[in-house]
Amino acid sequence: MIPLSWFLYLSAVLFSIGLYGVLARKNAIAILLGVELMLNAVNINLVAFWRMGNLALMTGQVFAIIVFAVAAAEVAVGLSLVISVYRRHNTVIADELNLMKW
Amino acid sequence: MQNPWIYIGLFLLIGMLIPVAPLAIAAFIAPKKPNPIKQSTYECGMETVGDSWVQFKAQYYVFALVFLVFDVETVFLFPWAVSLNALPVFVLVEGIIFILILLAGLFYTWRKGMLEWA
Amino acid sequence: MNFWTDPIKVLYDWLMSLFGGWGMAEPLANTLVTLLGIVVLITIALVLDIFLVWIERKVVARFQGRLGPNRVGPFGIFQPFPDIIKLVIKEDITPDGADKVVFNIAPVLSAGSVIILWAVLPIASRIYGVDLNVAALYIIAAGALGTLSVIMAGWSSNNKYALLGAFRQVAAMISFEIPMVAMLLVPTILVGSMSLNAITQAQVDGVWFFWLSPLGSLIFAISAIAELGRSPFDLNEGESEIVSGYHIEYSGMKFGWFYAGELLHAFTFGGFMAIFFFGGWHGPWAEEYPLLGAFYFVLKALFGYWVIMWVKYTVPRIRIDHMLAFNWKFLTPLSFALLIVTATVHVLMRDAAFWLYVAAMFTSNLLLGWLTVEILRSYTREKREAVPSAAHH
Amino acid sequence: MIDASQVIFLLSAGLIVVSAVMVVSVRNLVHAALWLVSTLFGVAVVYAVLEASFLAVAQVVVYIGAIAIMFIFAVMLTRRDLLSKSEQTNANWVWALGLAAIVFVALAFIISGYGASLNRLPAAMPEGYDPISALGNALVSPEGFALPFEVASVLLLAALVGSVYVALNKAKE
Repeated sequence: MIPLSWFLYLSAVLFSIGLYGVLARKNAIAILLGVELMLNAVNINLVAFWRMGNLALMTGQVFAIIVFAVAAAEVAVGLSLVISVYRRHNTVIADELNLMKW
Repeated sequence: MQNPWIYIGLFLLIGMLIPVAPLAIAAFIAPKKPNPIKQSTYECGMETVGDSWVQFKAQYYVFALVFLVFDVETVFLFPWAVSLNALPVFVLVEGIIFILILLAGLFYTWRKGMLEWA
Repeated sequence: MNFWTDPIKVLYDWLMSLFGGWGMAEPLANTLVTLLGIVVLITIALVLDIFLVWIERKVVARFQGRLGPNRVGPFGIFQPFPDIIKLVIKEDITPDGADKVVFNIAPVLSAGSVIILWAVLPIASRIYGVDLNVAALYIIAAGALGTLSVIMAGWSSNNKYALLGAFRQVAAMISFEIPMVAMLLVPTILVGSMSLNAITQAQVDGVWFFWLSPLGSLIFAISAIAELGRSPFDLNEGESEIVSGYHIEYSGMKFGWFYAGELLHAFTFGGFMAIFFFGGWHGPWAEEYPLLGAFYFVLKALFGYWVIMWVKYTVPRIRIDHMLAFNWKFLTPLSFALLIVTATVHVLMRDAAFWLYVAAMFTSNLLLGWLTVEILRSYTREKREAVPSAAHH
Repeated sequence: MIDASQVIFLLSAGLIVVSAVMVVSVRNLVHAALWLVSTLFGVAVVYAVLEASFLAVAQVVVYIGAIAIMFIFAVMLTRRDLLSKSEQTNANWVWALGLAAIVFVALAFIISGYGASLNRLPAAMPEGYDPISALGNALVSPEGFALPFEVASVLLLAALVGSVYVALNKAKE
């Protein structure tokens, strides 16, 4: 029997690691890897709350599945942007991209 | 067995350990006489030219993209398929719309010529 | 209840009383017996695998008008054992620049991803590992690990042919996974459950799903062959082009695991073919006598395996662009169309008489198949007529 | 006293945390993607511990089978020298580490602030309760999440169309 708080702590750790990855990494693909970690941290929370709450209420699981879809969409669009930028500017280093500056 | 995942977990563990056993035996009894020629990368008998990191067709990536979307779709369709029996006909229509929307994406990709290999 | 009606339970009770007699606590004894069961199940799978090597070689020889192995033992049946000994005592070469850890994990993962399928395989009415309620998706998950092992092997070898082969193989596997998953949805809709035991039981009580979805079983067979990377979809190992693909740098037992995994995978998919569309272990007296059911199951799985071999040694390899186009422009739309038709007929006819339901399912499948053939025919006619006029200008 | 499920949880949590740290710290991006696979597998084990069978399997199918493969493909499509030789963290990594630590401390503070109410244990699954069909009913029934179900398909369509358009817009090159 595992208390709810354990899952919450695990998810907090995972979220913070993901946040560090997003902020510290140079490579755009690595930044997306960090985002995946953060999304998974959220999912652990959702499923843990489903399990500890009313089992007949499937909201937690449904939310988790929707997060799968969001993660897939995010990866698809994000990586496509990275590849598109790479083909034009020959770099995937996020710091070197200044298309939005003028 | 209250939680089938305990069984699955044990199965995973043993199923991954058993293939290791012959490899361990082989590492113990097989001869080891490395030399640079033997260790070199195979390239049909020629000297290896360049890096293994060759430029790939971006086409592989597009197929992976379409696959990703359809893979997530199936995750949505399995619960739909399981509960189709117990629910009214409305749910059937819902699932069909779901499939048609995604097939529209496939046809868009097709019409854009992204499914061509060239 | 005796050994013939429920062998697993009898063996389980006997082992439990034996361990209990040694003064072992019950949970510990239970865990030990479960572990023993797992090891025995995996061992059976691997022993079967050893004989699959012999069957494969013998059958391909017959297809090609040769004799095949015939020296070691009667009909050469013990040929696989010298093969294994040779593989184990061969020098294991790791190429320069290989990523050693990933290089060594890949073959284990490749074989393991096939072995773990046996956890959910209902071999007979009371002989199975576990009745998982998401088994259909579990099969896909195990396949995902297989895909990962391919890309790990190809990348870590530091060889451009290996990497190219891995990319081709992965592209083929992920592409054909979509129609396969769609066809797994068909039995799931018909039964309302993803459990393989429930799917088999529904066919024991009703009709084999082949009669409800003949087109579905055909699509499943095609996509399974592609998923296995077997001819005509074996372009990942086109010897003349990319010298046998992602496992080119592997030698000794590591190569052996790729090979053994492929054969066991083919057999296991024969088994899935049987479970999803041909009644699993169903046959005369199979329900009362599980061992007979296991016999039927192995027979059906071997038949599926034989069909896979038959295709492999008959049809020539096709090009990768043709193969992917075949999947995305033909098989995937067709399988989703079939899914829609199946779901519709199932929901609309679920209150009708059983024979009417079966007839409607069968007819709708045939109709869809006929429609597909007609569309293809008119499409190719257009193409045929377009070519000379284009040449004329 | 620690029981079997807690041991399994702690092992998988250890796997998750160690491999997540590797994901954000290794230089070789293919290795980072492979460590991500191991993290995601650990998360699947956590779902299995929580008896969310469907999510555990779907996690492997979607994340390992599709998303991790996508990452590896994307890494292969970019140039190698950008990936392993140079420094992989930017100049602000110390600040990032500090911020991540602050976020973790804040989250942990909030969680511990709830005290005993978060020590609740999972209730036993009712006999004969089938979470899969319950999930299906919740996801597609009109009283449930039928609209999000459809919106998800539109989201996936938009993602497919958009990413295909972005990734391979050959006309402009």
